[in-house]
Amino acid sequence: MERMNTTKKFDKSLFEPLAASEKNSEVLAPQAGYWKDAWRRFKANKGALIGLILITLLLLIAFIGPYFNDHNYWSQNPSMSNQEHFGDHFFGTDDKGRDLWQRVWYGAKVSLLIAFIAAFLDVVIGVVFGGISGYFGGRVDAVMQRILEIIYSIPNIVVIILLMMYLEPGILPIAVALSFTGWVPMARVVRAQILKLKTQEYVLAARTMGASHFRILFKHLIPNVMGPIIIAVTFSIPSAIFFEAFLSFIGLGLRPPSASLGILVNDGYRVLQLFPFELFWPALVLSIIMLSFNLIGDGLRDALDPKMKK
Amino acid sequence: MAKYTLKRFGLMLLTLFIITTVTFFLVRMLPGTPLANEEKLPAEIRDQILTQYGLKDPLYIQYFKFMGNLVQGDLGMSLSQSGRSVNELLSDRIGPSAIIGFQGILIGIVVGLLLGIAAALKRGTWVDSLASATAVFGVSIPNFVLAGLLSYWIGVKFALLPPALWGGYEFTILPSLALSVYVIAQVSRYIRTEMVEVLDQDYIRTAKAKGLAWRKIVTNHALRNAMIPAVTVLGPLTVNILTGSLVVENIFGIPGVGNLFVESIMVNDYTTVLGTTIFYSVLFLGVTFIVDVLYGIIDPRIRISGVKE
Amino acid sequence: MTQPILQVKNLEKHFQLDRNKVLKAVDGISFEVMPGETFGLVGESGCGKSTTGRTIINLYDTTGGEVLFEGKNVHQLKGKNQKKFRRDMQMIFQDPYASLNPRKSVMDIIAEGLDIHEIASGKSREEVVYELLETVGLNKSHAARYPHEFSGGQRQRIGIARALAMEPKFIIADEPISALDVSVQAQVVNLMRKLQKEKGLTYLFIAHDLSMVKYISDRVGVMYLGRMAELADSDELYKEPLHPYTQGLLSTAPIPDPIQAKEREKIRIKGEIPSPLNPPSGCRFRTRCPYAMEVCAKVDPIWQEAKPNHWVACHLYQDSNPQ
Amino acid sequence: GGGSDDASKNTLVLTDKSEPPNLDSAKSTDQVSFQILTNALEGLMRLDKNQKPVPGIAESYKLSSDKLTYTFHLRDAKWSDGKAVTAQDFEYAWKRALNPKTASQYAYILEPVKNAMEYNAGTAKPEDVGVKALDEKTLQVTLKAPSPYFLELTAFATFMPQRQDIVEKYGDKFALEAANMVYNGPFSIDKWEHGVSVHMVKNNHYWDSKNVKLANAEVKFLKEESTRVNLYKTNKIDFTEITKDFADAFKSSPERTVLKESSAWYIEFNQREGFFKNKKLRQAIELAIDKQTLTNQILKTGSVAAGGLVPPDIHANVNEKFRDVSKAPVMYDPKKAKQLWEEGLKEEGLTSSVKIELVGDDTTNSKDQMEYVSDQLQKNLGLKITISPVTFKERLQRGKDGNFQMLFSGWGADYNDAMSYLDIFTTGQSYNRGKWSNAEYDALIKKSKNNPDFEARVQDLIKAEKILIDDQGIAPLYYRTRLSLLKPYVKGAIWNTTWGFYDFKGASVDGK
Amino acid sequence: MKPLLEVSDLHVTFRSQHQEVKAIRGVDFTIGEGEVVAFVGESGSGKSVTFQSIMRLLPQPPANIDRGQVLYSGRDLTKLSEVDMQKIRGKEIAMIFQDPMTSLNPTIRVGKQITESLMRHQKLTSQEAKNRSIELLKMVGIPSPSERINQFPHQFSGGMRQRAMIAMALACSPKLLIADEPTTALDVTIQAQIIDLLKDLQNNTGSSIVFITHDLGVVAEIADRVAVMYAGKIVETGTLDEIFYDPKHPYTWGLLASMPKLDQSRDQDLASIPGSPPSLVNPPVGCPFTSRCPYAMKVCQEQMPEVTTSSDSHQVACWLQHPDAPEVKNPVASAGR
Ligand SMILES: Nc1ncnc2c1ncn2[C@@H]1O[C@H](COP(=O)(O)OP(=O)(O)OP(=O)(O)O)[C@@H](O)[C@H]1O
Ligand SMILES: Nc1ncnc2c1ncn2[C@@H]1O[C@H](COP(=O)(O)OP(=O)(O)OP(=O)(O)O)[C@@H](O)[C@H]1O
Ligand SMILES: [Mg+2]
Ligand SMILES: [Mg+2]
Repeated sequence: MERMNTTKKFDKSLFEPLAASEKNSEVLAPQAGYWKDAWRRFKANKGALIGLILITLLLLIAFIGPYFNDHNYWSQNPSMSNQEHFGDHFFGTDDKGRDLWQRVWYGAKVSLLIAFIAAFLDVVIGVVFGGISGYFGGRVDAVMQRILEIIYSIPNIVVIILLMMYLEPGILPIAVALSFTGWVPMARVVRAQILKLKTQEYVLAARTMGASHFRILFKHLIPNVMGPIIIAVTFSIPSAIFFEAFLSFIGLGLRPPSASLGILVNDGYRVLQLFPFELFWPALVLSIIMLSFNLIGDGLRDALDPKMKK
Repeated sequence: MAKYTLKRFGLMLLTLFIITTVTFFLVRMLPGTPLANEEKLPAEIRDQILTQYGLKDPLYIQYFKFMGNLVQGDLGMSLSQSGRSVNELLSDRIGPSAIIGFQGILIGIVVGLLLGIAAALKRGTWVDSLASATAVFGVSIPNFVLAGLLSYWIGVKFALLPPALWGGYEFTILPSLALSVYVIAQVSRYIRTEMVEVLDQDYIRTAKAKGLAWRKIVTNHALRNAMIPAVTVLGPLTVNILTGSLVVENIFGIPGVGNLFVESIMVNDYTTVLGTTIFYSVLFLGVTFIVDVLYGIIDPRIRISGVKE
Repeated sequence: MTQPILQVKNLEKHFQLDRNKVLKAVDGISFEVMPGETFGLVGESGCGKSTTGRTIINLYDTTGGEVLFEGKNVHQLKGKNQKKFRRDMQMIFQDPYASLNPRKSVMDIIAEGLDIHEIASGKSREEVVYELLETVGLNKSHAARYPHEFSGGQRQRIGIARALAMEPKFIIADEPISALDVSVQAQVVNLMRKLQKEKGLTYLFIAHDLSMVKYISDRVGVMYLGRMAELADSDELYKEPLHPYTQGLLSTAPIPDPIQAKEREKIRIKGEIPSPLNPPSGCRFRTRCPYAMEVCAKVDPIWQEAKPNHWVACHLYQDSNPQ
Repeated sequence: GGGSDDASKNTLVLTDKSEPPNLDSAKSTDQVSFQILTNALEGLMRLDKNQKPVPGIAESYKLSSDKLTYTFHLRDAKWSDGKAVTAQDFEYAWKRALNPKTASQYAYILEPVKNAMEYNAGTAKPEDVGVKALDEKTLQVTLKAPSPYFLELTAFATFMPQRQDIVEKYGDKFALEAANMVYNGPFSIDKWEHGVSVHMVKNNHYWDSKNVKLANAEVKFLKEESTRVNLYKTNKIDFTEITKDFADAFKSSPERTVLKESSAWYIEFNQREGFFKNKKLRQAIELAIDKQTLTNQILKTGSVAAGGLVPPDIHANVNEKFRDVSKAPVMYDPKKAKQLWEEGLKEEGLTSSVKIELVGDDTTNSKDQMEYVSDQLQKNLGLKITISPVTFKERLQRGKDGNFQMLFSGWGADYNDAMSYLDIFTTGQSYNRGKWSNAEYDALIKKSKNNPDFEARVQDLIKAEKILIDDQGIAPLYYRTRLSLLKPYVKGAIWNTTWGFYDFKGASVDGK
Repeated sequence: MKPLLEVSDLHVTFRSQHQEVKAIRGVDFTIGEGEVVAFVGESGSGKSVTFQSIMRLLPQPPANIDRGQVLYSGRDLTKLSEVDMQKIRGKEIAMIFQDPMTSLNPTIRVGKQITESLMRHQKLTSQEAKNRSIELLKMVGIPSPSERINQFPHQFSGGMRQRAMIAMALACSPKLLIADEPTTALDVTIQAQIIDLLKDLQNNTGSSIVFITHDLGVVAEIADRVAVMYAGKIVETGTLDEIFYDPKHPYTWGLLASMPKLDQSRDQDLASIPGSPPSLVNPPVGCPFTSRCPYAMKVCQEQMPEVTTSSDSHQVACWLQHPDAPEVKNPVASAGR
């Protein structure tokens, strides 16, 4: 056997056999679950963090901001109407001389609450409905899709008018009414994705393990549909906010003097050509909310996908 | 496929029947009558007129009468625009809605696709941020504000296009633009998120290994696999936009269906509400059918028709 | 005599491609597997091995025939029985990557069965997974990773670990080791054999590495175009293959020795591979068979026991025909 | 279009919020229809700029001494197809409106005519109705009671003539398209683009066409105020109504015009049971609302704070207005209000945390007012009320069902007479939704309905209104006016204060 | 032989938030023109990554080529622009991927996926390309190819997908074909057919082939040279005979010993290499095989072994080659048959 033609000299003792116990053992990499991992990825996403910080700040101001001046969101002072920023009216006053600062933050809280409830219901109903429909397919899908079509086709304004006749128009009933058809796009998107994914081999693999349909659907398929679900949520939030405004506009929404961002934007729009600041502030807050949700959504999407590593 | 289409068509009729029936009874629960001058009408005379309209018959008789006419394609007479048939009202209004709707969707799809693809390809760069910002803008500026701004700035301030009214082609541009923004937002967001996922797949690597240029890879390999969610939301979106957006129609003074619909609900014009609902449903059912068929074309693994393997 | 653990009777599985095109992936095959036995299944690619396996484990409905596991028809199981069946029979998938959920960590993938059947949880769940990872030649640090971070062979091992986690009675191994390097192949095969000895496991081993199949299987079935061509004890089959297809197969098997490889005379199976969409009449192998006779084109050869425990479907061995 | 060719230069472009359902004068109920019909058709009379009736198709008329029979002599007028306008055309039109089969929703405006309502309700025959063409040029009308305002009514759409041959020729499609009708007014419609506009041209067959200066007139249908303002600014339209949103923008513009109308707005109290049966509480509410601020700062459209029910434009007699004869001071006294409120509560054994709901329309305008009222009550009485803006139809329903505590209501007259307002608060009237009831008031109204002595009648009505206000049957808020922008070159258009539209027979757009 | 591909000192790392996988840790080799080189080795040792990084197909991030030079016909591939690279991929260098299911686009018909590169690189018309793709499918042994081109990948069996992949790679008769376990999913008859096909290709066009496989039988049939990889490094290279009959690295020994023979007794366990390869997150400083090597010495743990050249073509990286090391014989030398 030829030998190494090396010139390097080593200590002879180095060439003694190694005992089994001396052999290197493994160093463990940090152990984490899917969600922990996701959280780690989320934290590392700059956009998502900015979004999270923005929305936290916004919520903070929405809650403590009202203590910064001595006004409230309902009290009118017609002689001081449509004034741009002065004194402690940080955002100025509206056409009835109400403090916009107070109204904007009050409206932000209301809108967020409505949007959250509506988005939550959209997700729950939409994902479950769409998931089941797509997963079971065939006859189940046919029936469920027809139900969906019926619900979506019945004019929801009529339904909402009727609902509002019997319910006190508060935040919860409005959110519920919004969800009456709000979940439909979500359900359609989820169904389509599930239809696409359900033939994947890993689904078959799960089936051979005896995974229940429920498990396959919610533990295997839905996590793989997270991207579109998140996008759908980021759309259902603004659409809830504006639909609420539309309802208020046709008299079915919140009762005055209550405010929501949608209502404020509506009001601001009416005097846009004259007092643009009245549209600007609520629109700004709304845009920040949307921006942060989108940033968070993008971050979440990436975080939930283990392949995404920056 | 033919069998599936036929079956689906049958189901569509059934669905339509249920929608119509439910809506029929729901609108009857709305407060008040369809009479415009109801407040001032002496009670006896009001009843007299309602009898004349056939609204004093027992509800089930009215229902059967309505359904009978419907089967013959007759949606009945409008209750608020006396003398005008709902068919006539609808056919007057569909054209304008359809024109700006189609245009809006077209712009929306094209721009949305480009934005979405660009954002996915340049993930994490300024292009991505710009596309996100556009989408965020598209959803956080309600379309009445946008329409108002367009009308004011482009129509009045710069006088480039008519600020409103309905006439030649130039009148359709601003409303279509206003409608397209939401479509852009939706399409670009869904395309981006799916595209990001698809671009990571092994078969994209294969395509790359074949030496295909990026453009080809995107259009031939990635886009198709990333299209499902966008196509899905385009379904309801198309219907919403084709049937008109109340706000955009109002702001640009366009005689569209959206206005007719909301207005007829507000004045209890039952037949018009029903007619519009039916029109809307047919459109929606048709579009969902097309979307469902598209799934199978886009991704052959999807079998909606439920053909057993 | 002990009862067979698995009986496949006249199994058929057809795919409807479109309205008037049917692909008969599996077209009437029968065999039995005894408890504690390894049954090897070899055959040309596309001949329906995976489909057979998948139909047995009830991923596909049958088009005809039936599959009995421990005497019960697997396609009609309900409730408890179904659950038990899902534990008792496991499958290792041919395509390692596609069968792993990209959003799950290896830990969760392997522990899936444990979670479903509530076999272990918490610390012990972790322990079980670590142990399995080592068993299949991976290490603990891999548990936190995701499928896309692994090489092909590593993915396959994850699939194996997942199947083993359930401590099943019966494993359908669809080309479980083809993506592994030989040393790991040896590890895995040794492991499978060890488990078999210790726990009385039964395997349906689908592969095309003939030497490995021979080594691991007690009996081997040879499939051709959706049908069973030959079935015998593995030693018998390798020593004295009856069906011309088997003969060709064996002589083509590559030998890991450069000199022998060059010297050896191979009987190449010539001719076009017929399409399962449109299989030849009579004996399906006749289009490529060096001994094809007139009768082969007309009559389907009968599946019969040519010698004790040696079944074959070939006119050469049909009683009425001369050898 | 505002092109620069001569034809379009001599065009007046008005706007309205929605298009008329049809232009059948017997059936029309909306202002847009009235706007168009007034200019495309002509009745027996026409209103001049002081809202006084002047001869239209009728050259002259005679009133019998019992004030019950009018005899109209028609002039030589022609329809747009060249045929003569006859007395039969009037008889036919009126009876057609009254015919139950026509299902006209405005037939009740013919109420002063003898047996009109009876025929409409199906209890009298058409021959019994008090309208009769004595010959081609003479129309005799018999009233059921003396009416100071009947003559004025004959200028109104429902009283306009219709051609039997045309109506029958087009049947269901009559007046649904520009070509499906004939015109006897200053203009005829040449194009009706549904949902977009109605375009009119000068009618050369009109008897007084020499005094018609405009070549064309157009009414465009535009719902959105900002749109109309944009078009106004770009000279695409000559007129638009505006609301308070743009009131400030045009504060000092000479183009800003106040449009008077006959319309009163007030709060009704539900007096069926409990709470608002107490007069002190009702009074407290009225006194707690600063109506001047409401009109000046909230409404901003020229509306006038109200102390009574009858609006300022309603006539008392030929020369005087009702409001001039009977002044009704605007009340606002928060101190007294608070005091009354507390007394009232004590009397009723209630605390101030009572639950009160104010129901009103869901329009922005109405919501603004309700919010203001709510704010005032909170500030001045410490009363927190719930505001319920509801759809128009639902408001009617809740009013009818008494499903409210306070109802935000308004009333627009159908004719220029105080009776049109005061009649609604008699016991049992359906628009009297609060169910306020006062025997003396009822008696006065009843008497006035049949009183040929118009002077005495006015005094009775004044007395009645005083009773209504003093007893706080309602809390009056304001008399509404509207605001518009009208290009300065538009001259001679007459605003009809009762119905709220322009008569542009004599209008011109010199220098457009 | 003229070198076609020269790779030197290639380092590839996968970086993620919390760890770095050092997948390739200094790989050098040369592929001559018309040469068939087999790459064997532990699964996970970096065979696929090596060649994907050469073709610049790894997504970056997470992958990163830290160091190294890849000369293809004298051009450094790591420095080419993306557009130039596109001209090389598929035409000059083609690759058959390991996982045929996921490597085929599920939504595009198999035929189209093959014609694509024909149309791009050879500028064929779509009809020509179609005919050619039918031919190719036939060549790789897919029955009724003219019908199969209209099917989708999920309608193919595993082996058929693999063959479709092969057809795709062969489409433009590349100068260098990288075949990543091309026959793994194939039965022996088709395997033999494919091997013949590749040999023909090589004979006719003088292409070079890199053959990544686990099947030493296949290696024996086709390869001129063999490279053995372990934990991101090439531990031994040599001609076919050198590796089979005179292997020098304990890992190669183990590998050869693990093969079952057709006459393998079933009473014995297969020989295998105990233990598992080191984690590449924290690769050992010394020889990565140390922990599984029966001959491990202290030096193995502390120092990376140097590469020893025993013949022009035979190189090995093992401390046993050091003059100071004890002499160890290939325990299965006799098994060289
Ligand atoms: N995206 C990734 N992220 C992290 N590690 C990766 C990634 N891709 C591959 N690896 C690691 O790189 C190493 C080399 O992988 P490679 O695919 O080259 O192995 P291989 O030699 O081809 O194995 P096999 O024969 O099993 O296919 C493996 O340890 C694998 O875990
Ligand atoms: N879902 C399917 N739809 C249509 N045809 C299918 C489907 N799955 C498999 N086939 C067809 O069935 C036949 C048998 O496929 P199968 O996967 O069982 O082959 P196999 O014996 O496992 O081959 P390999 O060794 O290549 O994996 C093939 O012709 C294949 O094209
Ligand atoms: Mg298979
Ligand atoms: Mg590999």
